[in-house]
Amino acid sequence: MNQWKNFNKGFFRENAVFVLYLGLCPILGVTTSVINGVGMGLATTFVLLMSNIVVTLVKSFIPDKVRIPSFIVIIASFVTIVELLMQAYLPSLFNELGLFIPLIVVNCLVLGRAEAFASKNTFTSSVVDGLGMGLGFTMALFFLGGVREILGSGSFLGFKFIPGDGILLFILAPGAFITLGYLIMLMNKINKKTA
Amino acid sequence: MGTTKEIKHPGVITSIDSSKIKVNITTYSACSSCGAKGICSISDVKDKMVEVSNTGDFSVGQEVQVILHQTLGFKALYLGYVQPFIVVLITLIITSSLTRNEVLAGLISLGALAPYYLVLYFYKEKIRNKFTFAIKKQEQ
Amino acid sequence: MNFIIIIISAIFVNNIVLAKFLGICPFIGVSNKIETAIGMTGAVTFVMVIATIVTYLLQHYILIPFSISFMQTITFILVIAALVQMVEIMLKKVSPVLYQALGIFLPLITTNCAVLGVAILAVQNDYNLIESVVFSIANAIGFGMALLIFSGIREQLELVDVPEPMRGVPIAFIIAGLLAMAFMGFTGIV
Amino acid sequence: MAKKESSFVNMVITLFVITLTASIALGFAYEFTKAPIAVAKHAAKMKAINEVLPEFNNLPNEEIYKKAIDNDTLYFYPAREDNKLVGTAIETFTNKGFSGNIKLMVGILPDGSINDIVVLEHKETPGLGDKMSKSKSDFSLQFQGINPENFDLSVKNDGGDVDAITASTISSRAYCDAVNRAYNAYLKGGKK
Amino acid sequence: MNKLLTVSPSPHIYGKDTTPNLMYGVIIALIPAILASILYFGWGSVIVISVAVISSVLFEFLIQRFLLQKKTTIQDGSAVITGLLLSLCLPSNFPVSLIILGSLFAIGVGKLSFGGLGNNPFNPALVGRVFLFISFPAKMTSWPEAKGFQTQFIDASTGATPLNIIKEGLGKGDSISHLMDKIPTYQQLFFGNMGGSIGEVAAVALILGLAYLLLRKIITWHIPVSIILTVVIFTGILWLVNPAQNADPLFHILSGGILLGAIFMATDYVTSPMTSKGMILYGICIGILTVVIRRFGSYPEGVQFAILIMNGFVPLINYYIKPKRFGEEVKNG
Amino acid sequence: MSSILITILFLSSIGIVAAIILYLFAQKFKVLENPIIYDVEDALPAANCGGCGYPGCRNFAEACVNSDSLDDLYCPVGGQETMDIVANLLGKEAKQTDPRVAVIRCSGSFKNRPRTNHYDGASSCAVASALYVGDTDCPVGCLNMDDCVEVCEFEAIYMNRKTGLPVVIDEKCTACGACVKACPRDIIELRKRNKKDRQIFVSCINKEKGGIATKYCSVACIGCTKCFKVCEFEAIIMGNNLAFIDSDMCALCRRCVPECPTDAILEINFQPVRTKTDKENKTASDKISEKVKADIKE
Amino acid sequence: MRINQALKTYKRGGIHPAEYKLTDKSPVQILPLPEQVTILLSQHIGVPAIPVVSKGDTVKVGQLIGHGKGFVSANIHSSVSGKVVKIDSLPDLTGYKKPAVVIEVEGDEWEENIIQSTDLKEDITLSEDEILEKIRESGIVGLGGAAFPSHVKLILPKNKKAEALIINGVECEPYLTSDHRLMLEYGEEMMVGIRILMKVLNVRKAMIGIENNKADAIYHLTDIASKFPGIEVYPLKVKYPQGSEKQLIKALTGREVPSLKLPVDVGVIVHNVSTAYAIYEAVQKNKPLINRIITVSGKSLKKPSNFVVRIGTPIQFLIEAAGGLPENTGKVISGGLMMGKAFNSLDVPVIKGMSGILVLPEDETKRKTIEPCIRCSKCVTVCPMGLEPYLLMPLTQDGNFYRLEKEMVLDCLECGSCSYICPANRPLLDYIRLGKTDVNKIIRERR
Ligand SMILES: Cc1cc2nc3c(=O)[nH]c(=O)nc-3n(C[C@H](O)[C@H](O)[C@H](O)COP(=O)(O)O)c2cc1C
Ligand SMILES: Cc1cc2nc3c(=O)[nH]c(=O)nc-3n(C[C@H](O)[C@H](O)[C@H](O)COP(=O)(O)O)c2cc1C
Ligand SMILES: Cc1cc2nc3c(=O)[nH]c(=O)nc-3n(C[C@H](O)[C@H](O)[C@H](O)COP(=O)(O)O)c2cc1C
Ligand SMILES: Cc1cc2nc3c(=O)[nH]c(=O)nc-3n(C[C@H](O)[C@H](O)[C@H](O)CO)c2cc1C
Ligand code: SF4
Ligand code: SF4
Ligand code: SF4
Ligand code: SF4
Ligand code: FES
Repeated sequence: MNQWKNFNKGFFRENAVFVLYLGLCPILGVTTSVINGVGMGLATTFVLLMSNIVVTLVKSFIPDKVRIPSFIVIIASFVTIVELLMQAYLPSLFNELGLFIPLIVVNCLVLGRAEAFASKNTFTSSVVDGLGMGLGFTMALFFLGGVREILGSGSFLGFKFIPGDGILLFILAPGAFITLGYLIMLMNKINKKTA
Repeated sequence: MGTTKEIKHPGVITSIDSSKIKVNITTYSACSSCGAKGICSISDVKDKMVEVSNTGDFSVGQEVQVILHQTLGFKALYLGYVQPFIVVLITLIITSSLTRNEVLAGLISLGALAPYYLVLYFYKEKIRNKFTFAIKKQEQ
Repeated sequence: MNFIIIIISAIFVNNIVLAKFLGICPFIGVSNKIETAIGMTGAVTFVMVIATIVTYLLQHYILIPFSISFMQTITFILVIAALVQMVEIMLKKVSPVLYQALGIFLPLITTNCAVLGVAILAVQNDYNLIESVVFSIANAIGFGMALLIFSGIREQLELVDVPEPMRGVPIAFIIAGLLAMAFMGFTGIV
Repeated sequence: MAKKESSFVNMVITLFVITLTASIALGFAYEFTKAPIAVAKHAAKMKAINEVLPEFNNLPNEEIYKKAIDNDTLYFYPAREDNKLVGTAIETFTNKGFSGNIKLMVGILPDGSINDIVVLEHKETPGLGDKMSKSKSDFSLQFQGINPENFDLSVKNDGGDVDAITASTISSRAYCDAVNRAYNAYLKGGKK
Repeated sequence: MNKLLTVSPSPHIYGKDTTPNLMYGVIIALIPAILASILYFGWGSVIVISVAVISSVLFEFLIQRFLLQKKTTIQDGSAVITGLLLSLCLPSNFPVSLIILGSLFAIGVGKLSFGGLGNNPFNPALVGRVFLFISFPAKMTSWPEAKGFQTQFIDASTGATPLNIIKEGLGKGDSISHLMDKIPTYQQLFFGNMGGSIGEVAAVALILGLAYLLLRKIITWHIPVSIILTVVIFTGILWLVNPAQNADPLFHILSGGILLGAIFMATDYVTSPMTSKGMILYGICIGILTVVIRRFGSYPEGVQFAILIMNGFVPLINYYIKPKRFGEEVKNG
Repeated sequence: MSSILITILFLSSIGIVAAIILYLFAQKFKVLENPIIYDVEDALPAANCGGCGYPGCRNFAEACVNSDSLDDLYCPVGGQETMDIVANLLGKEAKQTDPRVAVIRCSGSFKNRPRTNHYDGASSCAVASALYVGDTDCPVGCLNMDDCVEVCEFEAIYMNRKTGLPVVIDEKCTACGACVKACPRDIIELRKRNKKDRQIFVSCINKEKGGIATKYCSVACIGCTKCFKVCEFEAIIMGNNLAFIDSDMCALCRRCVPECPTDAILEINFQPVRTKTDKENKTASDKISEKVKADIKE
Repeated sequence: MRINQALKTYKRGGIHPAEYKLTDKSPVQILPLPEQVTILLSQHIGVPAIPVVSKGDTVKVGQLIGHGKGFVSANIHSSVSGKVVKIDSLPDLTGYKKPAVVIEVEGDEWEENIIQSTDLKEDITLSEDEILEKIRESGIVGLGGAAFPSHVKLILPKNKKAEALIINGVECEPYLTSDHRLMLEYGEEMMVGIRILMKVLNVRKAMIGIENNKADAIYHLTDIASKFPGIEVYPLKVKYPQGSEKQLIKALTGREVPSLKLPVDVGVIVHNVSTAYAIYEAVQKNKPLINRIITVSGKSLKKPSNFVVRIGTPIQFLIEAAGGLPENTGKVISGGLMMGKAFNSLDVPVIKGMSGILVLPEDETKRKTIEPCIRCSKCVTVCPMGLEPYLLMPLTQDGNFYRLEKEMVLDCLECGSCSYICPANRPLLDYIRLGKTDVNKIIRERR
């Protein structure tokens, strides 16, 4: 298996957000700025990667019937670890992301990858897959956060380059939906062209 | 196909005996195009069997449409979710105002589900008679 | 009065979908039929209420007393998942026909992040048991209302000619955005 | 991939082992982060107390006391320099904000004058109401050093002495309300 | 016979109404309001209106032509209405760049994303207006006073709208009777001599427009009348119950955007229900929501939100409320 | 340390309880879905076009898995190749089905059929056909209002605006049959696909007697039986003043083509051999096939 | 001259197109015989008649040439005397070919039993059954447009009883005046026809509904009605499609015929004035339906007139009689502007159901470009049946037949009010008609 292809699949071709429409809640909820978006993306990537690793390691010991509960426990443990670490060392980011950190548990992306990929593939592929998917997710959050931050507060990564307040709507809830709508449209167009 | 008064579902006949036909409901065709298929449910046990009374001329493995009236769908929803919800809610309100003890109230109200389902169990036959599915051959 | 505030807040002001961004996947993905939207609301209400009661008890009588609230995430998700399954088993056992009818009627996406989210929010808001229950009902109604409006608009759009690249998910998000914008009018009502 | 047979025993055992491992891992993670979290939790508040009060060398959040005044409970953080009270930081709030509650930390000196105020929490509109934060405008500077005894803590529109934020009278009024609440509480026995 | 006959299914004649006709009818009905706004706000109003109209039409043209690559439909007049109505609910000192941004949002997001005229579920002008209102609240809430051409528009002193005065006053605990002294008289309210968006101030001009629309049968009475009646009844009840806290119905009708909204915006064909029963329900809900937002919400004005929210419900109204079918009424003769 | 102990105790007990519940649950219900359905589904083209007679690819996959033989099952979009893969997956035999392609059996282009009136109604073949004969006097010919074009999900038909006849792009056509259903005049036929997409057929379905038919269309089949007589493969069937060439029998010998006095027989994708007739139709039909080629290259 | 009393009408929907009653003052002229007539064997709703003559036969005026077999069918009679030259399939006004008998006209020889005198014969001597048989034999079909065999309507289902007869003199379509002239010129005969119908149906009451723009007819008929007990004339407000029987019943009796039900279900039977006249002639004079009054009109026509025309006369012949086809003709229509069918060729014969021929100039007939629906709800407001045309059209295009059926598409009268009013020029009715056909098809399949 060509690992690059594998990576690219998760990162771009089957991008969780733009193509599969998975894990939409955090995507909308935390992207008021690039930092928040990327923070969330990396947190998710970490959980995705770690759970993929653990799942491919233990997959052969787990009976079929308790597969999914076991995966949930594994994922939830990593989520809790991320939660605790963030609380301890990045408290302000943790406050911003709020509810959405525990919700990584129910992000279909994570469980979906564990179930559909890691439980069937080799260690390396699973790592690559987890990285690809996770970074693809992070990229989506980065773009959405970027657009919203630029339009909404006239700054990028906290650096303000347009004086004044920006277009408030874009950091509020409606802006999240609208921006994501247009981003998906763009992505559709790009995908169609390259396909 | 827009709105109809009937809900239709494709299914496959898995067994037939003198009076009953068992049909295995196939998952939504909308799901089949979804990228997350097969992983969207917490459990991987897909139990979607329907029993229909045997009205003749069907064979095992045949593709059929299982038909349910929309009103029955809502009725099922009512019995399966809305009514127990009301039972829980009422027990909760009563017990918590009587006992002023949250643990007790919470546990009792959840426990109220048990008698509810027991009652439902006694009405099993009645329900069975009410909820009738029909099957029809696949339109070609 | 407190209850009214909780209800209005959860349905209109802080609508779970339009303002809190929870349960977006079913919101965008579930069939765009009006009837299904109504059905979903009924099922979600039940599941949310049951989940809220259990998680409330867990949080206040186990996690907090033993000071292991950091276990919230993992226990909540496990308990909710198990609970939903148990109800289904029970239903199936009690009346197989009923269960079958439901299976045909609804795509049972009853465990989504909205359920977990509401359970956690109820805890975060320091509600007592009754308040938590009211909160979860109101959120379910808010979810249902958003879903209903949404399915209506999408059903209407099916009859017109939406530009090709916007069709499907992108236009759904635009609608959600404009709806969220309209709902901002309720700011400050509670 | 060969799937493992599901039998009662192995199901229970697997799940048990997994939860066991998970809980051990979590337990340790918790122990490990316990202290930093506790620090982080109070950091914001400590920072605010530091900002609104003059130098002190006690640990105000360990001497915290609360006072219920007119049904509202406010938290008081007394600050002492060598056991001498140099000021009290009061965590106060208002629900008259433009959208939702506003929480402030008000630092009051023993003579009853206001030392400084910082905003802890608010949901006001960015670009309007949020100008009450120190980082966004000079609105809060006008409170520094005044004594409410001879300064009417209400906006000029309402006949008071406070210059409201342009286009955000409501937020300004709410701000005053919160400060007033703190001050009243301070007078009515919060002063220790 | 050398020429070919034309064949088509029946009917073989058509009424005179065409889409552009109706749209231009609405524009004509808006003329009194436009004139009134120019009278009261002078150049500011002229600039706001022309910028909004031109940019709306231009965006419609550019997007249809270059992004959608479709036939352009600017000649049907709907983009002009969108621009006009957007401008009529802006303050006269609103920055030009933001007006252009608002038009872009109204036309681009509110209308053409859905495919243009007839497809949009939300009223584009209101989408634009609410977008601006939420994005630039400070600029959207500084109202130059109505001073006509005498004052320079750039430096017009800003004053609050009557609704603002009430909302604020109540917020700090004043009573209505006390506040009534601060707001314009009913006569001023009626003729529009007060602060506010350029198009909403002159009740009389809007009522003239309504008369024209009704006479030409461009709209029916159902929506405007049900909105206005609901507001009167609802505020009337509040007022009777507690006159110290609630302004009287006449004040509510004449101040703010209720008339503009009820006559021109709630009636937008595309985003309102199809049956008269539906229209009345829609109107009643708009009325109630408006008062709820005005009285209990943070914003002094609620019509724009009320209409947009109800726009969302319109497909449901159309789905559940059907015209009375012929034959439903079982015999009575 | 005690919190670690509690954690362990608590979580482990949840784990055990969950396992027990799941066990009971699993006991009650068995997996009914045959996982191979997924594999079959993956092999299908996912067009969900219904050409196979099932509502979607998924249902077709199930039908394949659940039926004893694949004889009655055929995915026109994926073609024989796909069926072979499916058969392979399931360990069943796939019936060898000839691939098919749609052809338009009408040559009544603008030049060949004089227009007798002008239609000004809704642009839909179905509407016009229900209303009247159409803008020529031919009661069975193409109405050129694109019903078939609109219904094709594969963009395999386009309307040649110069001739007023739809053209099938052979390479794109999957023989799903949607156009056949859509055409109110039953002009479109699914015929066996030949090498290089060659095709010989009578491009007319008019059953009027010759004299009447040629009055409104110069390329109508007049039922003269000349082609019938010359065919050595018994591929031509006569009936109701109309010749029909059975695509399963036709050997593509081209013998019948020059026989037809009205040029009603079309040959598609052959090298042009005949230039002797200068009738518009002949050249038109060649042009059509060349035009198709040009279009595909674009 | 208009009548100023409280006018009855129906409430829901309706439009008021310009009236253009150019010929309401032109007395009916008898058109000379053409050289050849083409009599279609299917001029009515139902099973086509079976020819009972063969090529070469000579026939007389009024001789049976097509036998209507089956419950819903009607006899066809020769309208001229002469020789049968052809029995073949010939295009009707849709252009599709239908069986027809072509007769070359020779003289004007009538069947002996037909009373040709124009004297009024008032007393009704035949019994109910005899009358019914007479009507059936004479091939009378509804002349109001639908051409439904009249005797079928008169045979009531066993458990139903008619309480009133309604006579439809509304003629709400623009241009048409044939009924109007008939009421003025043959009022008494028509009244006798109504009495005959009342006798067959065993009802005491007959109501003639006439729109207010035909005041002279209202006065005239009110005058003579006093001589005919039980018959009353009701002036109606001018509104299209008041002539549709459901709307007329509503206007006159306040009753609504339920969806998919017949007028008998509310105890009424509706007949057109011309039908009543044709029944008079059939019963009292033994004259089968061989001619009718047709309005030939149009603004550009030289001599718009009302003609009595033999069935089977070529349209071309009528147009010549009215001054010839004007240069700028775009459309020629059979029937009214709202419901009529356009001719694709003028080589088509007159049939029983044809009440008018309208010649329209090119510029008036062009349809305008279709624009997107602006959801103005005008079509909903205007639909007399309370349907939602704006919805029915895309549902048809989508092929969503279940929803179409639920939205009651089958109730559509095909009155065209919706297409008329639509500001976006949408061909609503074109598609709704298709939708009706499709829904009927699935309903039939369901059985
Ligand atoms: C979107 C929006 C947000 C607003 N946010 C605030 C706010 O955060 N704080 C506030 O006091 N007023 C807010 N307002 C209210 C207006 O600015 C209001 O006109 C103002 O409070 C009264 O004007 P004044 O302060 O100039 O007297 C907002 C208004 C809008 C439209
Ligand atoms: C299939 C069919 C059956 C009918 N059966 C009866 C009937 O049994 N009795 C009756 O009085 N009219 C019957 N009618 C006549 C209709 O009620 C109606 O009078 C006729 O179609 C002409 O009306 P219109 O021109 O308003 O459409 C029937 C019509 C149709 C099309
Ligand atoms: C839209 C519409 C308009 C009609 N207008 C007339 C009319 O103006 N005059 C008339 O006699 N019949 C009219 N009819 C036909 C009547 O409904 C009905 O068929 C006729 O009066 C029955 O009488 P008959 O069977 O004698 O023709 C109309 C039908 C429809 C559907
Ligand atoms: C009575 C009437 C009211 C209208 N009101 C509005 C309006 O409030 N906002 C707007 O953008 N367009 C309005 N239009 C124009 C047009 O309908 C609108 O641009 C469509 O919503 C675009 O699809 C109106 C048109 C009419 C006929
Ligand atoms: S041309 Fe016809 S048969 Fe071929 S793919 Fe298109 S619709 Fe299907
Ligand atoms: S082939 Fe049939 S469907 Fe296609 S354009 Fe011709 S008539 Fe219409
Ligand atoms: S044609 Fe049909 S849908 Fe249109 S107005 Fe008439 S009855 Fe209504
Ligand atoms: S009249 Fe035309 S534009 Fe108006 S709603 Fe009906 S179809 Fe749409
Ligand atoms: S429902 Fe929230 S992430 Fe999917």
